[in-house]
Amino acid sequence: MARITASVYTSHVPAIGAALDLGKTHEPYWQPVFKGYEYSKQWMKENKPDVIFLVYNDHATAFSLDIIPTFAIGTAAEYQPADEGWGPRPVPKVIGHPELASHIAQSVIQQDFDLTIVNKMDVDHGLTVPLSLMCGEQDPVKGAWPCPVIPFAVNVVQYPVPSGRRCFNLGQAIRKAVESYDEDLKVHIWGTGGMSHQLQGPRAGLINKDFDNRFLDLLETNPAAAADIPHIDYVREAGSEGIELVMWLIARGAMADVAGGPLPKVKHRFFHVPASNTAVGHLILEN
Amino acid sequence: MARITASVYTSHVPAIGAALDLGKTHEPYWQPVFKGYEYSKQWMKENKPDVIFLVYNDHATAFSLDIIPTFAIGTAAEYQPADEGWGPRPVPKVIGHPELASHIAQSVIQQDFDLTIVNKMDVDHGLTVPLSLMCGEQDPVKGAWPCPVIPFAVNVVQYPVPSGRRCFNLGQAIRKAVESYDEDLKVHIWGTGGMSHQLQGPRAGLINKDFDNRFLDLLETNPAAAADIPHIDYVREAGSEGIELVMWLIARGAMADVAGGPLPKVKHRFFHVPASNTAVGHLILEN
Amino acid sequence: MALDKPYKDVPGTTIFDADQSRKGYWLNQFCMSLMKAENRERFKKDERAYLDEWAMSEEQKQAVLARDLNRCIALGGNIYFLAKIGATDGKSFQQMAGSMTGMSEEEYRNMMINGGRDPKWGRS
Amino acid sequence: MALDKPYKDVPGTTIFDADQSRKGYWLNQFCMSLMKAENRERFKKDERAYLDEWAMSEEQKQAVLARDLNRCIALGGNIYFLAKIGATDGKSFQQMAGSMTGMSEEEYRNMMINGGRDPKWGRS
Ligand SMILES: [Fe+3]
Ligand SMILES: [Fe+3]
Repeated sequence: MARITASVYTSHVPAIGAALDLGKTHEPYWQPVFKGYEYSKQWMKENKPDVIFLVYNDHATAFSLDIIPTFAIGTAAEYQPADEGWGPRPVPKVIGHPELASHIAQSVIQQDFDLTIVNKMDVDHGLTVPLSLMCGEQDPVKGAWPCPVIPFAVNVVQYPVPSGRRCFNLGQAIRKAVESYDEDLKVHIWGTGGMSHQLQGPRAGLINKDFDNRFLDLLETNPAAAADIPHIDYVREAGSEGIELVMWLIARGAMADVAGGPLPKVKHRFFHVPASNTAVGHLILEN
Repeated sequence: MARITASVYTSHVPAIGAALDLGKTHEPYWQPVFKGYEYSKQWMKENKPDVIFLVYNDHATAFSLDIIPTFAIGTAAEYQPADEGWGPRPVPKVIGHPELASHIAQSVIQQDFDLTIVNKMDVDHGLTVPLSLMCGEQDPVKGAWPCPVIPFAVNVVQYPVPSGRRCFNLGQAIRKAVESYDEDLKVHIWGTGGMSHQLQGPRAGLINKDFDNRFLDLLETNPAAAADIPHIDYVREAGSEGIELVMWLIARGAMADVAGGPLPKVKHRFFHVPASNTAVGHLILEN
Repeated sequence: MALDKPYKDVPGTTIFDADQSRKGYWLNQFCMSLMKAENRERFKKDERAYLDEWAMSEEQKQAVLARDLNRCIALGGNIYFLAKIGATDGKSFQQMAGSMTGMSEEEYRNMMINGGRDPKWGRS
Repeated sequence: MALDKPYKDVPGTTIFDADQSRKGYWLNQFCMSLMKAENRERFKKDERAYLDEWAMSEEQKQAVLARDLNRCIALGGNIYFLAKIGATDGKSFQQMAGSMTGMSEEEYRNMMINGGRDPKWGRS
């Protein structure tokens, strides 16, 4: 049977993608950010998954105001990096896993999560920046990501976004779905976005290290408490775009301890301010 | 405050639309069908709602395989009748109610239903045939439907469709949402599709009067029992397309008795076989 | 264990699930294209040439050319998508549904007028 | 009672909810169009003419021409949509965000390097 072996949490700041793509990784501004992912790249090589279930949000890229799914799961064979206005990132296309994705969709819908199934979409920095951070730079044509990826997009753009509790429960449903898949697959689940940041208005640039580090603490040992944080607290404490952190709760809800198993092992934790407008947080948990 | 004053249930057979549009309503084949809606048209005039919340399914019209929302709510200002391959039906465009629709979306998402919000879509026979049946024929240009309509599309095309229980619970969430809207509005909720029919394979043409009439009985007095019918029973007993009946449970779940009020008044009930491939069922319940 | 799929054993019936959807993706997307009048015209003018614009299997193309809806469904087609072919041909939903039953158009129509197919059909 | 909207009282912050989304529909859809290289070219060539192709209010068009992002947001714009204008101008997200704060680009950048804006900012 398939099983979730680890979860990864990371910010997906677009400027990190730009720094990678424009060869700025050795600038003093960016060095501490990429240093925080040195361990992670090694860990990825030593713990190569068969599939990554990658929770992210679309930033008005694949989904305009014409259609806004709360939860969208990609069941396509492949996805192209999107042109977000600066031209597409020079990274490999993303290969999907239609069979496992469809299986998860079917199982999770039958567990009363009202997913939207998507077979055609481009993927933006929300999905590709975490892949670059964790897998290192790849040639867009000759290179490839290490394994298939199932994109799972969460609406955090137009309010109301799903609650942290809903996301945490969804993670549990995803774990059940993965474990009911016959093939023997090691699956990673990644939660991306955050940490504290605000991109709009006179309050832009807000950072809250205390909130972020408390959130990381809770994620390690008491995710149910993190799931209880109401939307308004993210806005007030972590900035209007800090709400992206609810996506981390989907990944966290899929870990074994939530279903009565032992606490996950903390393999890596990293926090740095700033990358562009954002506090970068990163955590690797193993079942 | 807004409130749900009545619910309407009706099949939405495309051939009924064609019969109306091609002036066949007085043919002996069609007369009994339209006779069953004589009362309803009068009732609509005497009980004109301010808004109709119209639950239907898209039949591979607005939604291709590119994107399949389980539940999609229309928050647009208007919707055009779709060209389903025969040319668009000659009926008026559908005027939306963006304010109430957005309010319901916001409330229902916060009650843990993972809606997809849609601002651009054409509406097919699933939505326009019930309007024609209940409101009578309207000139496509000079005519108009009697009030704004909120389209609510349910995936019943690609399995898994939402369970009857999920739909019934959703109806309850919609009732709460409507009742938290400040403006004084009389809202109808309509559930459409069904009854028994199968449009595919050697078993096409299946009709099950007993199942259908039992379903109508349950809908009147014991909707919670109807909500317990599993998907496979619809397929086996009511034909592969009979699964559309789960949409009736959304409308039924929004009635007052489900929240502890008195049973609704049965204003009208009608059943006829056939319209094209389908058993036509129709019910009007008042709170 | 894999997901339970009890709908696999219903006689004369193919449930359009994710597996079917994946198989029939391009067949169904071709059908969707027929919702535009200009595409219906182009298809009618040269069916084969129009079909060759789509990443469909040769089997799927042959099934469309033959208007063999049962075959189309076996190859991943869904009836609501396939209905766009019938609409292009000027056929009604009843003609399409009937064509899959092995009955003549009149036989099927009469069966429906007489109350439709018995729900016990095909059961043991 | 209406829905509770506690996010209305957060200083210097506009939450993009259904009301804002309705107000900003065409402004945001215009922004989406800038994801295509040929549209970015056409917009750069004659901004006013390109804007006039969209059902935006004059106020919205003026706010775009002035690159007044705060004004755009007040008129229903959302930052992820508006970012497409910045991308077309070759601006980074940091330049865009900074432009809304009344700070110079350097001041904003330094504030971020020094740990960002205090979360207690604007609170009583
Ligand atoms: Fe983001
Ligand atoms: Fe239908």
